[in-house]
Amino acid sequence: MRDSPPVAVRLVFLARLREAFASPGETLQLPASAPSTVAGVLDALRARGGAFAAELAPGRAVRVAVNHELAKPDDAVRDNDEVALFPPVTGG
Amino acid sequence: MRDSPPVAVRLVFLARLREAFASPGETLQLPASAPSTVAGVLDALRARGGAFAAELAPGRAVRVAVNHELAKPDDAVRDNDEVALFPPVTGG
Amino acid sequence: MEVRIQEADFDVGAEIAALRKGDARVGAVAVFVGTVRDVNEGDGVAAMTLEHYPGMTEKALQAIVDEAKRRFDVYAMRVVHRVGELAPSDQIVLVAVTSAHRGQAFDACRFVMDYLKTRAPFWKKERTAQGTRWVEARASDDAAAERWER
Amino acid sequence: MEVRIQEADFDVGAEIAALRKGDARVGAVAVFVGTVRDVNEGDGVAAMTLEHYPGMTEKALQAIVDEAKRRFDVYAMRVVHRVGELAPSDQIVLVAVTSAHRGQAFDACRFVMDYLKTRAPFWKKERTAQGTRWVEARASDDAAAERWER
Repeated sequence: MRDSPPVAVRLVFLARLREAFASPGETLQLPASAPSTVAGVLDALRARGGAFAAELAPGRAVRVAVNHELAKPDDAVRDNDEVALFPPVTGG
Repeated sequence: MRDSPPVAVRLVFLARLREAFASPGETLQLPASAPSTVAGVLDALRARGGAFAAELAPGRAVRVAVNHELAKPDDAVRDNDEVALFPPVTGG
Repeated sequence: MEVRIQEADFDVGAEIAALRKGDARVGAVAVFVGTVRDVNEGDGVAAMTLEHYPGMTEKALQAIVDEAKRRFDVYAMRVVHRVGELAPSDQIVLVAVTSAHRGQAFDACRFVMDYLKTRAPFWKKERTAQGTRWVEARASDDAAAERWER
Repeated sequence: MEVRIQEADFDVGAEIAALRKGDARVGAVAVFVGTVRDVNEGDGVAAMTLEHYPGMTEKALQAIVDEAKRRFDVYAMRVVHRVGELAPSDQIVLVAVTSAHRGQAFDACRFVMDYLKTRAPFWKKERTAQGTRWVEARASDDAAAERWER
């Protein structure tokens, strides 16, 4: 257990993930044991099992944006950040 | 002197060359001693001196088309061919 | 506006005219228009829905345009991307660039499209005779974007 | 007509629409428009005259289009080139290409422009404050065309 303050992020699910999770988003309270990173958020979601475990399984291509900027697994997330999860983009 | 039949080509002068030669073109009877090639035509014109010698001097960039196809110095010219002389193109 | 996201169609001629207007330095205009194909992955496409991520989309496109301006010697750029319901032959995206010379205009236009295809948050969902499906990203698009990193 | 030479101006939007018309296979349209710059080689350009070689010009442009169709996977192409008197900002040339995918459309469009710049018999004469002068060919245009030979 760590002493860092609690971190809650505003999740946004887009495109296929919005449909798979049957939700446009939610607020996620990161477990106190989880690192405050993009990877920590993904791990917390995978731990739920079901569609979350399936869609976010290692090897599935998932992109993450933190506050509208593309982010990598090690990038930090802070309290109240907007964290969006989506498949590789297909516009243009 | 050779026995080949006489060769006359229809010269077309374009752009800067039309102005330098003060003519849109003419019919040129190749000298019997001249090779029936693009180079032969250019040599015959250079031999006139003046603007022809200046504009067609070795090192000046001159393009030649025979019957509307870009041609090289060794390409043959035949009787009644249309032989156009012009500077490098600058369209587009 | 250099970047626009809209449901409405756009007029390519009018967009180009607006981009060029009043700038007689321009010698080259490179334009790309992406359109809905009636066949994808071998299946007939009856309709398409374009979803995006409001809030991020504008920023992502503007960042791509700004990067293109840093890399290439261009005067003006414009990106218009549609969202919502589209039919085959409909216009999806416009990228237009003005420059003094064609090489820079072509490069900047292609750069924007290659980055847009891999970094701008749009997703296509197709309706075919077999039902609806999300379009899968192409490895060739990643490769095209990576060419600019070398 | 895939190739046109004319004194009149052209309507980019209408040309693109005509090129795409009825072909829902198209997913990519690449377009280039060349325009008269008001400055060249450091001097102000008041007007320009475009001369060509009637009879050869159409054949040269068609040969370039045919070669592009052999090299690239494209559906339709159009080249329109103006001749006669032009002013700064006037449109000079249009090249438009349709394809299923953007890479082939961009490549074919750029190929046609690069070859046109070195192989199509057009010549520009500029009017500046110092009088009229024939525009000199650029070494960079030869280099651009030669890239396609490698």
